[in-house]
Amino acid sequence: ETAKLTVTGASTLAPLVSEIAHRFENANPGVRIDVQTGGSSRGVADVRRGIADIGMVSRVLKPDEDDLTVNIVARDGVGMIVNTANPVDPLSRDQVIGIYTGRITNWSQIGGPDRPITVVNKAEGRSTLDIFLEHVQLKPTDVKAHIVIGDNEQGVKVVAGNPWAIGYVSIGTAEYHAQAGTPVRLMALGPVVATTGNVANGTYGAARPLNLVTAKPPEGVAARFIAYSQSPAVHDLIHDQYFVPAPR
Amino acid sequence: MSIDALRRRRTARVVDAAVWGVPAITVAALAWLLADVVWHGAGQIDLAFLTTAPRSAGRAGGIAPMLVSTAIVVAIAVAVALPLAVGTAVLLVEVLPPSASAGRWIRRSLDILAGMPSIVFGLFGNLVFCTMLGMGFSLLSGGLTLACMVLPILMRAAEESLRGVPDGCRRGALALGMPRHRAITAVILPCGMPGIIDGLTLGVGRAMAETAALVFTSGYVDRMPSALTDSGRTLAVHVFDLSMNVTGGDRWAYATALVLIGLLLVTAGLLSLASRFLQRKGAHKP
Amino acid sequence: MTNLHAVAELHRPPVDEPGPAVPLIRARGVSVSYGARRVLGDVSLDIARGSVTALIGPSGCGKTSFLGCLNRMVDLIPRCRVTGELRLAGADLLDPTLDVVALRRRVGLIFQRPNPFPFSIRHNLDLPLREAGVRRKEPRAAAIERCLRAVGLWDEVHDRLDHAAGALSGGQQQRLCIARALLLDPEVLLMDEPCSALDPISGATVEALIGSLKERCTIVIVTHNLAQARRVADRCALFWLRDGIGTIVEQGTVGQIFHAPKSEITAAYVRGAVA
Amino acid sequence: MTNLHAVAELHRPPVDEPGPAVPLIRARGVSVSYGARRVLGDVSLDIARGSVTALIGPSGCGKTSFLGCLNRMVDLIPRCRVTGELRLAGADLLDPTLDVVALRRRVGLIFQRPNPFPFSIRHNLDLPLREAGVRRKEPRAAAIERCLRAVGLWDEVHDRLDHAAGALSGGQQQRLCIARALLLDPEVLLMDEPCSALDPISGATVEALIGSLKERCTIVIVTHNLAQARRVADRCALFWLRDGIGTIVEQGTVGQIFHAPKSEITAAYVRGAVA
Amino acid sequence: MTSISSRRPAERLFVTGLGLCGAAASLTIVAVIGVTTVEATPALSVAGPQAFLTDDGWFPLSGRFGLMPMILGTVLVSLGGLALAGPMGIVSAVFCNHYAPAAVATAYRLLLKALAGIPSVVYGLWGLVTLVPLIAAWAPPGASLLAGILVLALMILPTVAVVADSAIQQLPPALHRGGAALGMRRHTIAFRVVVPAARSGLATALVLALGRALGETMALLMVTGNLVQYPSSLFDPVRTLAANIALEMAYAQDIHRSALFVSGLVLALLVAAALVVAEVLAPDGTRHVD
Ligand SMILES: Nc1ncnc2c1ncn2[C@@H]1O[C@H](COP(=O)(O)OP(=O)(O)OP(=O)(O)O)[C@@H](O)[C@H]1O
Ligand SMILES: Nc1ncnc2c1ncn2[C@@H]1O[C@H](COP(=O)(O)OP(=O)(O)OP(=O)(O)O)[C@@H](O)[C@H]1O
Ligand SMILES: [Mg+2]
Ligand SMILES: [Mg+2]
Repeated sequence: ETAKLTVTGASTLAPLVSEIAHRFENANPGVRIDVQTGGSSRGVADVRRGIADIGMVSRVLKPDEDDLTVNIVARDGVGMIVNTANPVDPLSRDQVIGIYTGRITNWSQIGGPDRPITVVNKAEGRSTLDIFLEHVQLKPTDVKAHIVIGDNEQGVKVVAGNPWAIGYVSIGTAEYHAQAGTPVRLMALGPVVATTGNVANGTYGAARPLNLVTAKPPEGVAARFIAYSQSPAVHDLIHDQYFVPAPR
Repeated sequence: MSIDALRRRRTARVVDAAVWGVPAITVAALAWLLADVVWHGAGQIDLAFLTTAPRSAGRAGGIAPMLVSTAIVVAIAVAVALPLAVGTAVLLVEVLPPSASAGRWIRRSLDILAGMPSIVFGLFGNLVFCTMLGMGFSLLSGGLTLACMVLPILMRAAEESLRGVPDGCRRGALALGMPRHRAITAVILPCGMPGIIDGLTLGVGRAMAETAALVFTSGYVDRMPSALTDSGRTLAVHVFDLSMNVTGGDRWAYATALVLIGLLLVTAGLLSLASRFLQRKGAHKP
Repeated sequence: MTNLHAVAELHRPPVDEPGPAVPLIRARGVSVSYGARRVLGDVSLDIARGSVTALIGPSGCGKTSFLGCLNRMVDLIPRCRVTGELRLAGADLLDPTLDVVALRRRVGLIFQRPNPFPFSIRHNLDLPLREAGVRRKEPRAAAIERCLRAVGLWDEVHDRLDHAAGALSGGQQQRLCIARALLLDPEVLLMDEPCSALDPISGATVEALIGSLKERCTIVIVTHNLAQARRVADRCALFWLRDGIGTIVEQGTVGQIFHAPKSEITAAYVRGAVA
Repeated sequence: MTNLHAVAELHRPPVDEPGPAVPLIRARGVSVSYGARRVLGDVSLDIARGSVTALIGPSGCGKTSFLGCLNRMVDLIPRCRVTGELRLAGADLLDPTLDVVALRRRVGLIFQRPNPFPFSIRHNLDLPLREAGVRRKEPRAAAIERCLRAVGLWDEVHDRLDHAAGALSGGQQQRLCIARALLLDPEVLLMDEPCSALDPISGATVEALIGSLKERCTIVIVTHNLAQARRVADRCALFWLRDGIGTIVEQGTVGQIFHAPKSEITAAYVRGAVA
Repeated sequence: MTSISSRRPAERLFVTGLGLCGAAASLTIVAVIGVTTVEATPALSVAGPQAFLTDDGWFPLSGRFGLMPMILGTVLVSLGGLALAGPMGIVSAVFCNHYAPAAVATAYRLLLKALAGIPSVVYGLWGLVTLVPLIAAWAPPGASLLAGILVLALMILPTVAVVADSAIQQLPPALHRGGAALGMRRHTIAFRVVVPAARSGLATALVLALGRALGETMALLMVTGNLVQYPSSLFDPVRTLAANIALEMAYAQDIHRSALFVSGLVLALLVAAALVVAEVLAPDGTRHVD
């Protein structure tokens, strides 16, 4: 059997899906899976236009996207991070709201040293931003940020380089960096401790799904590939990317 | 010694210091940047790194497919853009009269092209080459998109270089009854070759460093390409992916960047050798 | 070897083949302007086939500009405009549709400032030959040696033909450019102060060369050396600035100009200079 | 105005101030090589203060190279090596630590090929003046007019001082370069065929200029025009190629060289050329 | 005047070929702008072109499309970068040609060329990890106009230096010799003779560098802070138009996506405006006389 699948979409998902694809290709000689990136919106658009067989979408699908078939592959929690030099811990939800709306501008206002807070926010449209805003119940226009970033890695580096910055990134990424010695510390967004474990068992709410979407219910190789992606056979790959396998 | 002379001597000192200072600052900044890259990246590099395919999203294995894809994409870009650029430069300098508005418009249009962000080229290339012309995500689409991107650099460098060819050469060739095209190909272009090669070096550098334009065109697939119609990930895209999307990929990103910089140095060195060889073959200055 | 097909092309509007009485070059009321500045006005001159004509006159009076019209080098100077009537063997030289390449093969020009290409000596000479279609190496080498000998440069450079032409001395460069122009055996040779950078020995070589070329080549030479003009030329034309515009004040045989000048200016010029 | 501080700097290793009997320039066994090629060998020559010395000789025998040693222009040619002893007013001209800028202000050079800067005529002349520290505008304008008049160019260009120097005719460019070299009032002026692109009238102007400069300036002139050498020079040196290497075969007063040459080469050269 | 057409077939073919090259080259921009315009049309027609200039704030999902702060940010970062890199690049070129010993010049040239080909993400990482914290320690948040200018200057310096260097190398040596023979000091020759004589080449270098600066994306995205606001000091974050596109394109849909293409279009207009200014300030240089 020879077949070629094109998968496009979110760059967050691309490394994972690419690795899954390699493994799938090895198990199914003759099948070739090309993984391309370009963003979640591209995944949606390409699947709709039939350019791609499968789209990668790293967010909840919007109401107007219910024409697509969604298959969740993994989940990615969002947690607050601060520099390890920052003694303030924990932060209440109100304090986070205060910081992000510009009510609290100095760490001394919440028991830290007298240093101005550098607020790191994500760019308009990013799904982590949506999750964060939803969690703290803010509108995008309410946020008064100092730095706007794109990817998680950028967030980690900003906070690592600025002891008085605060931001929010993927929990898996933050956990990795905390272990690897990067001076960042995870803080919960809400009452549950921010760990990948809590994301996995569903107790940590602030998480986004990482989806594979198709225009029609998948069939043939595409269906097999999606099923494979959701199977325990790829859980090690999901862990490798510091995501959490989706509960089935 | 008069006050005036003293003052003039001081000016000379200040200027000399500035002239040595600028390269010193540049070298220092680059050394700083390079040290960073070497510090983080050198440990990962060995022969296997250069000759095997990546594993674990690039955090193990090597970069062999990326090396090949980069070479192919850059080669396509140069093969397409260089003749176009030199042809256009010749048109502007040797054929169109200096006052011609066509020439001005061509130059302006390329200058604007030079200022478009690479992501726009990426989206453009994706639409035109991948979709409309049906090439899909492929090295070919990537190369063609890059060709559009480096065209302005190559053209401007070539144009400038041709303008610098002394009129004596031009007149000498024409006075010998050389038809214009022969005067251009046999005399004027060889005279302007060093500048064209400098532009080429810049263009190749720009092409090798490009990320955004290629993500949307030559793509992300990290397999060894077997045809021009295959999608392939270039080194710069790999660096970008490792540093931005792959948690824990930093060291490999730096290692890949280091290889890329090494490759650039080799390319620049080879091109300047080629330039010198051409100059020696002909050459000197009038 | 006259470049036959070039002549054929040049003759597009067929005209009566000039007999010996008809001058090869015929200028009537030629004027040259650079932009709004007119530098040459109303020049009329006849040049017979096989003759040597010397153009003399003070600096800046338009001699070089006039030569530039004869092989249309003026085309290369932006904003340069030429008016009047100028014919070569009956063909209109100012015709905008003229095949200037064919014209320039027939009418060679040696520039006032030597302008070797920034290549090796050999390549400087090889180029025009290859251009003229000499494909094989030996005839090219032979032609190169012949022309270098003709200008007295062979002995000086034969052992470094592959060195850069720009490293030659001023006079050597000048002679190299003369040799280069000779390679193509032009029908008319325009020489703009060819001996200005040359010592008397090399100068004499070039003068001898001019003498030997006379049979097959019509020569127009600009020179500031009046003695040289007397030695090599048959006819002579004196350019002079009148109200800032160059023109010919007197022309005639060398004898006339130097011994029986009609105009006072000429008399003064040749006297002052010869003395 | 002699550039006093320049002299002071040049004299770093203090030497006895040359009296009138000591030559201003003293060359002993000077040789010049370009790479492995030796082009000038064993040249010895004395040049007295206030004299005009003509260097004559065939093309390519090293005259320009010798001039290049006198103001260290040879420094700018890669792979050029000079050996021997060369002194200016006692100071060692081949000393690698010599202040060449001060030297070149004292020793001006006019090139064989006119090389105006690609700027306006005025700017060409303004630059060296400003560099020499003339800050105010009026003295600069005055100096420019004086020097342009001295080379007979003022009338031709005074109404277009702001036009490009490159658009001047060959002779005009040459005279512009002479004017430019005069601006700084050099102590020694090296002229490499200054009249080669000039018509007799302009040539005469330059010769007159040389005469008038004599009082305050020592002049070394390379010329192919032997008549000119006789007219302007006090002493004369004949360069000649021996086994491919240039050297001086004879030197002496103009009278000696032209009327009582000792060497046969000289006799032949001045005879052949004068004839 | 130069006759463009010729009667010789070979030459005519050659000129036709050149014409095709020129046409293809200028078609590229038409195509790029065309695609951008088509993609930008929905946003332009929904919001109206003036909305992009007058709206306050950039919240495309809430229908606010103000690009003005980003236009200003782009201009400030680019001009700042050019103001640093322009003179430094020209001085570098002078250094290679008139000051450095040959070996040093060769090494330095090679270095510059390598610098020109380092991916922007590497510059960005370097700026983010080393430069921004330095600035942050002094004037938080660190990611700022200043960081953008410094990183950009380093990135475009090679473009200026390499193009300027080849322009200066091409000048006839007679120029340098002429200056030297007049007893000019090295720096006078370099800066009063050589640099002015090479002005047309230097202008090209600056134009190319400006283009690179205006279009630079990834490096700036990482160091400028990307805040949509009018900066009040060098230490304030700004967002550039190019960064805006890269930052939001991945998740943008419909009008948002289309509005990002308007950013691209505005950038093209900005380049055009810069060119007009450049042409007014520095008219075309002429050919060198030899
Ligand atoms: N390209 C040009 N643009 C404007 N003016 C020019 C140009 N070339 C020459 N001229 C002017 O035209 C006049 C005639 O110049 P031309 O070179 O013909 O003189 P010439 O007789 O050859 O002088 P010379 O003996 O000094 O070479 C001069 O005044 C010169 O300044
Ligand atoms: N830069 C150089 N590199 C190598 N050889 C050179 C260089 N300059 C001059 N030469 C050679 O050195 C010799 C002497 O040259 P030079 O220019 O001194 O002669 P010259 O006496 O001035 O001749 P002319 O009267 O023709 O100007 C010539 O054979 C020339 O080819
Ligand atoms: Mg002339
Ligand atoms: Mg000489």
